[in-house]
Amino acid sequence: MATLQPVVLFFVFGVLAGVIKSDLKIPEALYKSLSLFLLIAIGFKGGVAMSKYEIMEVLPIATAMVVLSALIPLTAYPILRFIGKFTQADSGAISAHYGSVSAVTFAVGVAFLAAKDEYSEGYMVLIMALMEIPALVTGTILARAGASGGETKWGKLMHEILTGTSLYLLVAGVIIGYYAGMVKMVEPLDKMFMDLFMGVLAFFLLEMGLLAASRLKAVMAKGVFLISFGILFPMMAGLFGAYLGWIFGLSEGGTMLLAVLYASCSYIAAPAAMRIAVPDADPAISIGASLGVTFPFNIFLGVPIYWEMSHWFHTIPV
Amino acid sequence: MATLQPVVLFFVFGVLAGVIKSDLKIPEALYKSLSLFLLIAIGFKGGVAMSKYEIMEVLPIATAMVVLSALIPLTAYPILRFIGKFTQADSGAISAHYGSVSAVTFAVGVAFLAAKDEYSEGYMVLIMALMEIPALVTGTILARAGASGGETKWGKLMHEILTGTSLYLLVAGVIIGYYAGMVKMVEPLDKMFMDLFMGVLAFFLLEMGLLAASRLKAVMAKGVFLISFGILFPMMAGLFGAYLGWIFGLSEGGTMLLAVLYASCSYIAAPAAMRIAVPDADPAISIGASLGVTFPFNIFLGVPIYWEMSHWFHTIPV
Amino acid sequence: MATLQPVVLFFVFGVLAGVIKSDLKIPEALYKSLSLFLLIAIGFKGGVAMSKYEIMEVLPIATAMVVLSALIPLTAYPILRFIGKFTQADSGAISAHYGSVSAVTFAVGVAFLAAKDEYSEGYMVLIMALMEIPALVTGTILARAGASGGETKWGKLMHEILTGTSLYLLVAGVIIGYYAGMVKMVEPLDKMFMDLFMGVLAFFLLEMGLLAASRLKAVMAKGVFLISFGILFPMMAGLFGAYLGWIFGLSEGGTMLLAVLYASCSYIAAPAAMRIAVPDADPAISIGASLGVTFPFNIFLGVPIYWEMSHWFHTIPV
Amino acid sequence: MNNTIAMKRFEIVVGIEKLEELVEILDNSGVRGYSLLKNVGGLGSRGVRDPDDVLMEEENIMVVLACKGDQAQKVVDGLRPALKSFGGMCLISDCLWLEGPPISY
Amino acid sequence: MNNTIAMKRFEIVVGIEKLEELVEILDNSGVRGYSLLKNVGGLGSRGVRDPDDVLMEEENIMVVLACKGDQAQKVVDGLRPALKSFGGMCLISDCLWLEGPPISY
Amino acid sequence: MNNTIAMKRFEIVVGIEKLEELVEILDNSGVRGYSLLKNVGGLGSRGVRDPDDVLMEEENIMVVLACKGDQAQKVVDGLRPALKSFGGMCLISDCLWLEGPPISY
Ligand SMILES: Nc1ncnc2c1ncn2[C@@H]1O[C@H](COP(=O)(O)O)[C@@H](O)[C@H]1O
Ligand SMILES: Nc1ncnc2c1ncn2[C@@H]1O[C@H](COP(=O)(O)O)[C@@H](O)[C@H]1O
Ligand SMILES: Nc1ncnc2c1ncn2[C@@H]1O[C@H](COP(=O)(O)O)[C@@H](O)[C@H]1O
Ligand code: NA
Ligand code: NA
Ligand code: NA
Repeated sequence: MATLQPVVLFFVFGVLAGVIKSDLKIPEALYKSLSLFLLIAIGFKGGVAMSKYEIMEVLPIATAMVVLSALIPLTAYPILRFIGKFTQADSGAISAHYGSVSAVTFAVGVAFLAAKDEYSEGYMVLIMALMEIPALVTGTILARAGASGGETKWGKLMHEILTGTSLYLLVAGVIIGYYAGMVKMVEPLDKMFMDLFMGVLAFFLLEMGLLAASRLKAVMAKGVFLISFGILFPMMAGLFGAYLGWIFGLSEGGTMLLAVLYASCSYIAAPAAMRIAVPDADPAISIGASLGVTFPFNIFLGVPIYWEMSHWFHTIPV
Repeated sequence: MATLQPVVLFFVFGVLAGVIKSDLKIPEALYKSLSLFLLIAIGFKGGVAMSKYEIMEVLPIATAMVVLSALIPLTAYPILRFIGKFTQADSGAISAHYGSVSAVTFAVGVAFLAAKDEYSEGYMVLIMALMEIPALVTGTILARAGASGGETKWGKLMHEILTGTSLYLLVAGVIIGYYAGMVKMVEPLDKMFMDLFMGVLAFFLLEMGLLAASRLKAVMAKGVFLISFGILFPMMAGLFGAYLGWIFGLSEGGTMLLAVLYASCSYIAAPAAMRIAVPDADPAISIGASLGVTFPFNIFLGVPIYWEMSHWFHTIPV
Repeated sequence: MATLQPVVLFFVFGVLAGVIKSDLKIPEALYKSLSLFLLIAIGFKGGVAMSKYEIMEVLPIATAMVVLSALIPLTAYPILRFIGKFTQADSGAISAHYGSVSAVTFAVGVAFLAAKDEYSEGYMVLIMALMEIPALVTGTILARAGASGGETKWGKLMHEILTGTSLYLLVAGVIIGYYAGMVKMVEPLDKMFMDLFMGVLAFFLLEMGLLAASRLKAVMAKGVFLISFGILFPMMAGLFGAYLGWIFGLSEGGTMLLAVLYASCSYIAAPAAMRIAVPDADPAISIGASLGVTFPFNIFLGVPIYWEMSHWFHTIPV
Repeated sequence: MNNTIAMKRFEIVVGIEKLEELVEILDNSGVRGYSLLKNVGGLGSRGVRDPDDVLMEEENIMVVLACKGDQAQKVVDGLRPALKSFGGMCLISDCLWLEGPPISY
Repeated sequence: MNNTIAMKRFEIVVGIEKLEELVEILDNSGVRGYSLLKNVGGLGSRGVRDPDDVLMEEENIMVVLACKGDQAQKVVDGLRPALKSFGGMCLISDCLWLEGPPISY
Repeated sequence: MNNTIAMKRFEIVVGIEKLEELVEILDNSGVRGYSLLKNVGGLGSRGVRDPDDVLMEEENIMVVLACKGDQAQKVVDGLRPALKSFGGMCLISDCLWLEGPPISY
């Protein structure tokens, strides 16, 4: 078994603080500052790594992986709608969350690989940044298709997706990192965006734990189905991601990261987009499942499992 | 004489800014973020250091030092009550503050030792974390014993002490640091929690200076007694701490840190606890003495004095 | 041509975020925290560098450069008043902005030199800190001279200038850095104030970009004159600064930094001071020109131009 | 005025440590709408209270609440016994609710 | 009371996502002064709204506005059609403007 | 309503740079209680003021104050001369103080 990373213990202590009603509180401005940092840093790191490739070489394969991620909400929707008995709006919105990605889960995956000194493709970050687009669009279509009532505000939705903080900062980070890598001036910026990455992640996970604890009740109320879905669906999506990564010839590390991306689900960008696109969906359900069930599952068990999956595929003789 | 550490100059400039009414202000969110950082970092550092011991070996001696710290408020109380002529409530509350500890004073002590390259026992941090418990309980009993009027809310008080941010984060930091030390994964986290420690302390001391300046008037109003008490009592407590450290066979550095802990007094955790346990005590008095007199005394003169005390005990031939 | 520094791309992405109406926002507390950091860090760095000189040796030359900077507002005023047709109040206030300095522009200049491994005199920081005084005083006199109406609140103004956060923290940083350099205890503080400098600057420039974008409309409304002034005046002032630097025998790096100081203009300290001294001036105009035109010009084109100017002067055979 | 309903407006200021208790009382009185402002400072019988003080927790909160007359009486009955331990203040005045938004009073 | 002008006081609470629309309506009604408070929480037909929630954007804003009677009627006329989609609440009451400051109503 | 005292309610909005002066006037008028809200924005004779602007200091503050009629007259007398230089606004209305909390008016 892989060793548990110390950094995820911060999440545990966050949850615990919530459960025992400690007065521990992360100032809102700190939470927001840390998430800006993480987005830029993840992008920057990926951009620096990408500066070692010919972009044109990786573009088609990256595009394929992004486009295929639209299958995730398409699979999640019928499960939620017909087995879970959620409304069309809720099913679509939850699908969008699970099709989208969590940058922090990705970061935990990256840290896992770093601890193992495993290589992974730098452009995975770009895939992460772009995966939000098909997921949120597909989820919205599913939530709205054939439904009477209010027009979908597509213009507003696309603006929200394309200019939303997460996509914007990831892409900005990638471009700046790429440029810095090309002109060989990564040096003084890496002291901030690379060296401090794990420490900032630690703080962020502490807050994520507090947030997850505050959502637990909402999830429990929705019972067994949502919890099972929140664990089993990501494993399925992760398996699919690992399969794709292997098919596309990614390294073992890259394959694992693709599995993490397919398995992870959003709790920041997706809620913001769904509020605009599907205002009649209840955000408490999707955020509860995403943050209260899937996120902790992924960082504790999912990441090592996806690593095993990747490893397993790569032992298949071709 | 020991060289004055540059970091404490930040405190001086904080006080000065307050005195000349500069518009310098530390955003509240920054102050809170920095204190979260310091607590986690102090705990983490101590935890990593502790991972090199057998815990069971040090537990009894650590427990003894924590339990004995209950003597501090017991000594302070009669001085405050009968010489200082404070009310029972105020005397008890101030006693609780002086029995409790200041993590920042401790940090200045650690920085002092680091500049001298002196060893100290890692589990001093754990002692610091736990020293709040006997002090606040004893102080509350003193404030309340025999007093008529409102019941003491013991349940609420113990909850506040045990789940309060400072104790909670120190202990969380110790556990995570200990674990990271055991699995040899301290590495990327130390870039944040160790390398930046001094810089964060600098910022924090700047704010402490501003806060101390804003409390000066309240202290002055209480006159000579409070100022004398705020300087003489910690020296007495520090001497007792140094004696204990030497008796228990601590290193010179560890002995000095125990003296610092016994001498230092709280201005964050104790006010919060006393507001619940002894609401009729006036917080302006205890915070004023603690932050306006004892804290500056300790970081400028106390720390080098406790170092001399420790040195002096260790030259006694046994 | 000099390579564009990656860090200034953050400014570009800040402006772009504003233009495309991204929901990207920098929490106010982060903005304020970062500016405290930058001021202390710039001062600290300069102070450490200064600890290698005899202060008395450099004082006369530094004083001369500070005093001569009073010529900047004296030159700007008639241009603004008689060509730009601004009111006396506005002309005086804008003059004060352009006579004063921008610590962030200075920081970009320092980063430019660091990337080139070019030496510069440490005491340039002290010059920067002090240049605010003659500029703001001269600007105020110009805005007020002969004008009827309200008395100028000189007492309040001088207090604002001398105790204002920027001057205060720069000077505090210089003193602490100087002391740390003298006692050879720079070490643990540099991890914060030197290593992270570029990363913090990156964040700050992102916010500056957002702010500049929000001011663009105000500048556009004032038309061609203000934009031309915002570009041509700093080039003139920069040339004058470069000339002075060369005359006074500064290094090529130092000459360029003096040009940057003469060319840069304030958008933090000056608005605060002018609100008190010249309340009838419209801050939207001066901040718009300073932040919307001159700042971006300086960091993208000005800095490399001032470098060429310095280089050019230094090739003149003496 | 047309399209308006006569109502009572409550304006309650208490220390933030009493917020939970206050909300419970309002809930029990059947209140279906209120607005909550935090970070309120002020002067009162306990002296100056400054929510920006980082060392002492002295924040007040303000609740603004509009409801019909009969509901108002219930709120008064629920609040009055608690007000002594709450400190702060509770003001009542007349106002008109402009019809339009979903009913939340 | 001397030196006072009888006026109407509006107190409007809506979600922050409606702020821009609200300000536009006020501008169009000819309003020349209002005060704006952000970070307001509360309870209403959409349940509890907490501006401190970092995951869900649930902030309310409060606008306090004083104007003369005729102007008040224009505000009412401008606001009423929008209130349905705004949610929240709009209270109107009588007040006196104490003369002294530059006229901004 | 029972257990209530008729009072005057002041609602004052001024720029934060006037806060100290305002508090002094209130103190001198013998006021024993008020509530203070910071970070207020708004529109007025000086145009839009946004407390979130990091470059220009444009924050308003709001003071809400309840006191008895005679006290109110003193407040008015103290405030009026200063209002011109304060800008902003000062509204006065009638309200009832619900008895219970320690007297702070
Ligand atoms: N009766 C009321 N009294 C005071 N505030 C209210 C009332 N009803 C609604 N609100 C405020 O308006 C916000 C939005 O209301 P709603 O759209 O009904 O959810 C609530 O969160 C409250 O802040
Ligand atoms: N007369 C008053 N007018 C307005 N606010 C008041 C008044 N009295 C008390 N308050 C508010 O209630 C808070 C607590 O009051 P107290 O419990 O009397 O200290 C004060 O800090 C003020 O914010
Ligand atoms: N008619 C009004 N209603 C509500 N608030 C006002 C009104 N007029 C002015 N204010 C407030 O007072 C502040 C200062 O006003 P002024 O000094 O006129 O710019 C404004 O920014 C508003 O917050
Ligand atoms: Na996913
Ligand atoms: Na102590
Ligand atoms: Na200049």
